[in-house]
Amino acid sequence: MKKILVLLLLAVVGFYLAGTFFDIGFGNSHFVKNDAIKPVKDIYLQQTVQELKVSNAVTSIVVNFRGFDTLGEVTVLFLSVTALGSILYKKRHHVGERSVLFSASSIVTSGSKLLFPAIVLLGAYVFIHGHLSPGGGFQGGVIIATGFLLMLLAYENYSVSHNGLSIVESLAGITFVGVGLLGFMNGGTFLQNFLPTGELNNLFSGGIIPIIYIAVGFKVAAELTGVIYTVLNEKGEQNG
Amino acid sequence: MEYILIKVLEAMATFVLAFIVGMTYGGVVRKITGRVHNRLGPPWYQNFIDAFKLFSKTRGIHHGAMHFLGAAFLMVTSVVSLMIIPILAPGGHAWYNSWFTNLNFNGDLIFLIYIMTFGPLGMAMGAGQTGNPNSSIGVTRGLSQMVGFEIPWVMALVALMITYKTTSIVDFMNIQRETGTWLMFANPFAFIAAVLAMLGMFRYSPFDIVGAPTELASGPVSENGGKFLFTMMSSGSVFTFAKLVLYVDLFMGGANNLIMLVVKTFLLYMIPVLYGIVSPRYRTEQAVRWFWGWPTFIGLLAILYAVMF
Amino acid sequence: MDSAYFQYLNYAIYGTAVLVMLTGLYAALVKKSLLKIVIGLSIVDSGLNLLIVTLGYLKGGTAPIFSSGYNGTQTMVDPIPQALVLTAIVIGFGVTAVALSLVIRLWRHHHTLYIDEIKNLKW
Amino acid sequence: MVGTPVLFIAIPLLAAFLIPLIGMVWKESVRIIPGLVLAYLLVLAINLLSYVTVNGPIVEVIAGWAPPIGINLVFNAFSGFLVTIMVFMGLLVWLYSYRFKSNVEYEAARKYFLLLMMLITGSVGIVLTGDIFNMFVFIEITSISGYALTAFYTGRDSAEASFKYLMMGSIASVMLLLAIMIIYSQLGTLNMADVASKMHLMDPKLKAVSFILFVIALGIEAEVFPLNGWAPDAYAEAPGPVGAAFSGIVVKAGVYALIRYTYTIFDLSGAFNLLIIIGLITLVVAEVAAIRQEKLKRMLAYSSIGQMGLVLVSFGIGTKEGVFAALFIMLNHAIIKPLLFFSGSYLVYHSKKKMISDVDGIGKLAPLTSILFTLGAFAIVGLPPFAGFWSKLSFLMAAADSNMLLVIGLILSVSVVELVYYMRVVNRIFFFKRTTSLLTRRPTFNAYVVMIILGLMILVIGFYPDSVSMYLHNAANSLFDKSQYIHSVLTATIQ
Amino acid sequence: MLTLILLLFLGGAIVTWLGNKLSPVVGDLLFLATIIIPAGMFFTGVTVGEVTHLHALGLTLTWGLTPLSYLFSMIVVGLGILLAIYAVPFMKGKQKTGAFYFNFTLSVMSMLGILVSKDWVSFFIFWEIMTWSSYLMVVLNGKDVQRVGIKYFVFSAIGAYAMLMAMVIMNSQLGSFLLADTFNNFQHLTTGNQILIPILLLVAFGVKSAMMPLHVWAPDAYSNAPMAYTGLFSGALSKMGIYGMVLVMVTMINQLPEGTLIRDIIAWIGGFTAAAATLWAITQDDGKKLLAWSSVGQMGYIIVGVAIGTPLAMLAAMFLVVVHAMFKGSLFMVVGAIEKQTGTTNFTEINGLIRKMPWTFISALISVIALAGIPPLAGFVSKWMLYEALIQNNNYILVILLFFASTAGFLYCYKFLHGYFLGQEEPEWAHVKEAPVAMVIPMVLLALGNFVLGTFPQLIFKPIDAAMQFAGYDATGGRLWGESVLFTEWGDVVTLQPILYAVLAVFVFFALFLWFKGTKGTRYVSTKDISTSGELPKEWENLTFKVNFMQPFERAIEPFLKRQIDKYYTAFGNGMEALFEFTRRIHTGNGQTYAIYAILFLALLLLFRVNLFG
Repeated sequence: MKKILVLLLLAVVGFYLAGTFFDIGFGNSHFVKNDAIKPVKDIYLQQTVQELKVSNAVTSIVVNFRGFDTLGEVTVLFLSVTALGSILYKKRHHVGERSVLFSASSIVTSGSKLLFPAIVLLGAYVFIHGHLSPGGGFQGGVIIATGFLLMLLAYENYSVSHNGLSIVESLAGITFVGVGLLGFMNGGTFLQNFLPTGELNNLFSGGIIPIIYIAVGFKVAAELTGVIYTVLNEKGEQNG
Repeated sequence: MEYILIKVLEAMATFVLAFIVGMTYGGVVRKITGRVHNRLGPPWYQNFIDAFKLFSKTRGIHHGAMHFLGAAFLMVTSVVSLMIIPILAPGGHAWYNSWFTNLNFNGDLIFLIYIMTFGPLGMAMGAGQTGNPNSSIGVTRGLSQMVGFEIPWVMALVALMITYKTTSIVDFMNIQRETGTWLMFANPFAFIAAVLAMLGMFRYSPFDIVGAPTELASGPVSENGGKFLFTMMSSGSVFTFAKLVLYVDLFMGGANNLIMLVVKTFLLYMIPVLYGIVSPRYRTEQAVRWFWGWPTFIGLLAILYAVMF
Repeated sequence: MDSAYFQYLNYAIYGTAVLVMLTGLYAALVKKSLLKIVIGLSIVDSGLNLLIVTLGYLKGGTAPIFSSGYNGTQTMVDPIPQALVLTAIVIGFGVTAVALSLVIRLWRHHHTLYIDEIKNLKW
Repeated sequence: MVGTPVLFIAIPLLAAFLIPLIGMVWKESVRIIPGLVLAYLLVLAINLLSYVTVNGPIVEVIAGWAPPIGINLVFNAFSGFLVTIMVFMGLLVWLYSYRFKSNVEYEAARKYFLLLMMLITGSVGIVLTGDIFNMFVFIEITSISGYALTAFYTGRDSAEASFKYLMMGSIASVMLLLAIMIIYSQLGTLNMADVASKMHLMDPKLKAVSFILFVIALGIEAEVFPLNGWAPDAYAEAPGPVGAAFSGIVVKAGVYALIRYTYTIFDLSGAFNLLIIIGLITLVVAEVAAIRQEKLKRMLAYSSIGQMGLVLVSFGIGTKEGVFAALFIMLNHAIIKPLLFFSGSYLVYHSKKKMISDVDGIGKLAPLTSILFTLGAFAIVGLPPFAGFWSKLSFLMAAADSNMLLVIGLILSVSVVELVYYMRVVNRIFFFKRTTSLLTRRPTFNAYVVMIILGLMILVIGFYPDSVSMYLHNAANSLFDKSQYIHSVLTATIQ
Repeated sequence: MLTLILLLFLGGAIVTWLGNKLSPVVGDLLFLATIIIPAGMFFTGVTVGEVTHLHALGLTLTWGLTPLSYLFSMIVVGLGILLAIYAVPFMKGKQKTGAFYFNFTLSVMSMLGILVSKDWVSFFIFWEIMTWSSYLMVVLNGKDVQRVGIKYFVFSAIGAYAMLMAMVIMNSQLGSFLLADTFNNFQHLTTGNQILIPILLLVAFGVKSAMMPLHVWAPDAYSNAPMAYTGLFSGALSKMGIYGMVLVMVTMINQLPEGTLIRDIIAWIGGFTAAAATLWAITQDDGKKLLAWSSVGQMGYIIVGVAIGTPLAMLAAMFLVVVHAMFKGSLFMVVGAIEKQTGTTNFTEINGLIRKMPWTFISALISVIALAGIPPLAGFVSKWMLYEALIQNNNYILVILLFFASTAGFLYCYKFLHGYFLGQEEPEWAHVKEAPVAMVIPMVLLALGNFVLGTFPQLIFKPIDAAMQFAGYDATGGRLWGESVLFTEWGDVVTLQPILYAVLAVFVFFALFLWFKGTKGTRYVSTKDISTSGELPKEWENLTFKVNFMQPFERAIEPFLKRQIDKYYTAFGNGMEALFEFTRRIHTGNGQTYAIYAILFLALLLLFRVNLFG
């Protein structure tokens, strides 16, 4: 009964949603044809090259044009880590005592030992080159976190310093906001670029964008690791 | 001052008249009742004898202030009603006519209805203080019954008021004299309703459960003896007379002289008396419902009649 | 690449995305296990992300990167949806993490993941 | 001007990131810093509000890109008014929860105050932002803090409540994103003012669909029936001050968003009728449910939902008077409902189940708390001479001016229901025999201070409504003047 | 000046409340000062016609006295002072004295406020303050709070909200909240509103004046409030409803073409209120309840008078308003004194207090006689005028109904006196003493007032006449009343003074006669020393007749007693609660269901998109 109802409702919703998007159309410029409308993306694409000297338009949008969103986004991540900690918080919480205990085979353990630096390096590369190539702070951070995940899976005794994570996280966050505030002091608006933008396709280009993205990378890596670690340390009552 | 003295004397004369006539009526009724019941019955002056005996008693008991006041209240009601009700028709020119005007122009029918309830209430309170449960029972019965008969009674009066656009008793009498028609013929329904109400008002059978002579020791009056009973008895007689005069005034054109007054009131008085002699007794609620039945309906007819014609 | 082809793609791609969303919603609305509900919700997110990214596509567009290989004439796909989807993904991740932690809490408290039994608060 | 609107976001974020660091050194800081931040924000808000009143709206450009390119924050009389309320309430909530029993541990306190601060920051961000996607981000910040705070007490069924909240919240975010993308796909911009100025170009069908999606998404935040199933649970299971923050701050943000879309961004005529309809349904269902509640906080929660319904109806009237009344109701609600939550949670403190019957006869043991609760109850049902009366009066006047007699009648009948359940509680507090032997807990000094401040505000507004009416009028005008909003945003430059 | 007086009351209320926390004595003194000082200022410093303006929220609040409100405010202030004096010993040693003083003062303030309000907003504000302060009094003793209190508040709220609705409609249509404007421009309203607004206002005022079928709160509320307050409650507070009703009747209804019909309907409702409430009063065994129902009944008379609205009827109603405040105030004080001295108010428990509490009895006796409407006391004057007015206005059946109610009223009058003061003097109550002087004086004063007004009604007719002239009536002095004389336009006359003298003379004569006649031989015996049916009662015999006191009459009206409006309201309330219970189960507690609701709502909106947004 409930299923049928839900299916029916979903059918209605799907019909209208799909209809809407069919109307919008795929692959064509679907913006309303009118002189008044100059899509913002054109400005973005133009300014990315001219003003910011950043080759990856997505990065310039994420970090500069819509940098404020990204700040919020980082905050969301930060919050979800905090939330995780708060939700799973117990008074007598034994830090470092893993709830899921298993032993991986030696192939895995030694393999992951080998892989771990490479993964971290790749991650670092991705977020350092965020403004030049696809990828960026988030992606790089996630890659690094997978490295930690691997280590955590491979070694049952592997532990990450909570305080260390916390410090990295905080410092990265402070960097982001601090850079924003510096921009506020120098240029008058929050997150405004106040560094020389350099040349297109150079590593040192884009003003504050790489700095922020690196901070984001650290932050994401720390936070994701923190999430994984917290969940792994969760002591559930298995036989409850 | 002289004027007030004369007024007081006149009032006293009225009172004496009412006292004598009322007492006599009481005696006569006792006699008639006896005869109808196939007994000898007391002589017609028995009431005077009783009153004299009670009045002469020098010993008695009382139960407190309200006991005194109850009797006084009753007397006040009787006397004041008597003063408000015109004893003789204003058209009659007998030399003593002016004796009986008293406070005729100071109150009207509505006033009368209310002042007439003053006494029973006072007596009820006097009876209440005696502490005799039977007194209180009688009182509640009496008051309940009063609520019963008041409705047809008031309906009859209202019917008259709306026809003649007055509430003054004197005006009613004048109207009857001028038109020459008694109101009992002008609005027969009103008269019937009023007479039916009168049955309850005089508390003869079938509406005599208030006094309930056999089961209870005379209801509200029990615990009263000597001067109290004398006061009650005399004020009751006066009150009876006053009520009869009121009926006569309203429905039978009043009386031009004392003879006519006695005749008319006596005839009227016979209605409840004779009806009562041959009737069994109603319980209180039966009595009340009876009054809210046919008499009320007739009262409604009276009002309808008054409105239509 | 003619327009009929794109018309076809239009239905296929949007249809797929919407279908993924609806599948996720179905799971979230009907499945009784809390975990499946959470999974359903993240499927909805995925479908949505798919939808957003496809919205930004332009016929023959390239990635919006002015790398050294870019000649300055090619159309680029719309970068904004990509930027937005990045944000959406991250947020989705955060929400999913919180949801899973709540599932753990619920398991601790109720010892069940059956949603119909977790009804202490009602009316 | 002592600052700019962006500080409302930047300072709390900076503080949020700093707290873990400083907390390692100085444990007490995790409690104090949020309070200092909120206090600073309050000063800032008041300063800016008085500046705005004189000089017109402030449009803050971010990252040096003027609208519609970059994101912007708008601090005008309307949003500024709401921000001031929110920050003020936030400060009071902080003060109230300072030294709250479950926060004595460092770890818990850190998380609690951090999340609380972010809850407020997110709400403030929703109100300030001039960008529809940015608003989405702030809504998510608020929501995630909300989920966590709802589930803060491990001893209760709070996880259940939080999970419901999260489910609804996820659906809301999906709908919101869909709606944003539909708009973006048509107009190529995300800036509110820009969207608003181009809205007439949009295909009406798409416009309607996106508006519907917005209504669903924001309706979940604004607790509109039938999307509010999560709300009573969350209110009841969250810690007392968080419940107060929800009703005093978060919901306001949700309603603000809904209103901003209806009034400024979309130009749909049917939207106002929709607001009235859903507002009325929300009001009726919530009040009706409230009267049958057995738990005090759930009752308060339903009452809060009902008030939001009233606010929506008032906005739906669509006249300036209606907006004025709606804002007034929001203001009063933001003052009164926290008071009720604060005092109410102490009234049932001793009890495990927090039933209404647990307050029986508590008036003797905790006279001041009880009297403050009563004051709140009287005020919220709109008894003069307390604050709630004036808002109710202005609402009714607005409705009558628009000839909505049936609406007035319905709302007044529902008010009777509202009155009944509040009076039942008041009766229990003062005139019932105490049935349980459990002792109640004396509120902390801070809590007393907070409650007394709120109580005084109720009295002040009640006796002298003009003390706030100017701000309300400005706010109403500012919301109503759509073209001015668009103009001021689109011509904004970097200061 | 008005503002100052009201502020003094308000501030005094708070100070009293706080002072009472310090020490009861301080609280008592502050309370008396709070009532008496502003009241004195009111009597000395306020003149009719003085106007004050206040501003709030863009609205102008206008305060000032009119002759009409001056009449009512005299009741409020006068009764307030007397009851305040009475209340201090009454509340001594009781719980929640502070709350009592606070609410008492606020009630007085709010009533004055209502009377000085010249615009609907302040009218409503004070109206609501009055409601909740009286509500807190009703529930003060914590007895049956949930039923009685909520019932009172719900009905009050219905009334208040009806008023609120009416006033906002008037404001939107006429652009003014001023009473005068709304009345004068009433014609400019649409036809629908012209009917709707008076009905709403009548509902509002009908609730407060306990008009059927909105009266069900009244008996419980009156009897549940502390007796020191109930006098004010019944005597002054319910008169606020009458005040409003007068305003509506003389302004709005008069301008309506259907006015006569509405008047007749209201008058009939009033008549039924009087009759039914009287019957219910008869069946009560608790003095408080009895008086409460009696109050409802008396309000019925007043409503009839106001609704009929001829000069005579209005005069009668206004006179009854004043007089009712006096005798009912006194009677409630009597019950309060009895409650204070014996601890109960139930007729079946108390007997024969007449010799223990003589002064209380005297005030009760006089007030009851006034209540019954028996000449020469004040109640009669109003009854007489009312009947005359009804008959002259061709309301024949209605007058019968009122006559019936009034006659039946004797039953409860007697029951009241008998219940407390008469009957057997049981040893159980031998210890009872007369109430403290501060309690006796106010009630005796009020009772004597009835006596005076019964013969010299012109004392009150003068202000009433001024009030009525303000309300648009011609001067009635000399036409309908003179020095101790009542007239009607038919020429019917009652001259009160000679009658009073006659009554007094006869009364004194016979009282003395009974006293002196055989004084030596007459001795006092206790009530145990009686003979029933000629036998001396045994020691164990129960001589107390209290239970089922009015049984014969109750049997007679049994079919009526079966139909209680209260029952229908209760059934309605239960039905509503069941519906509410059903509705709240929409929130099933299952998060998934809520999500389905969301999708359902989405689907619905999408389906009806075209209807909603075109």
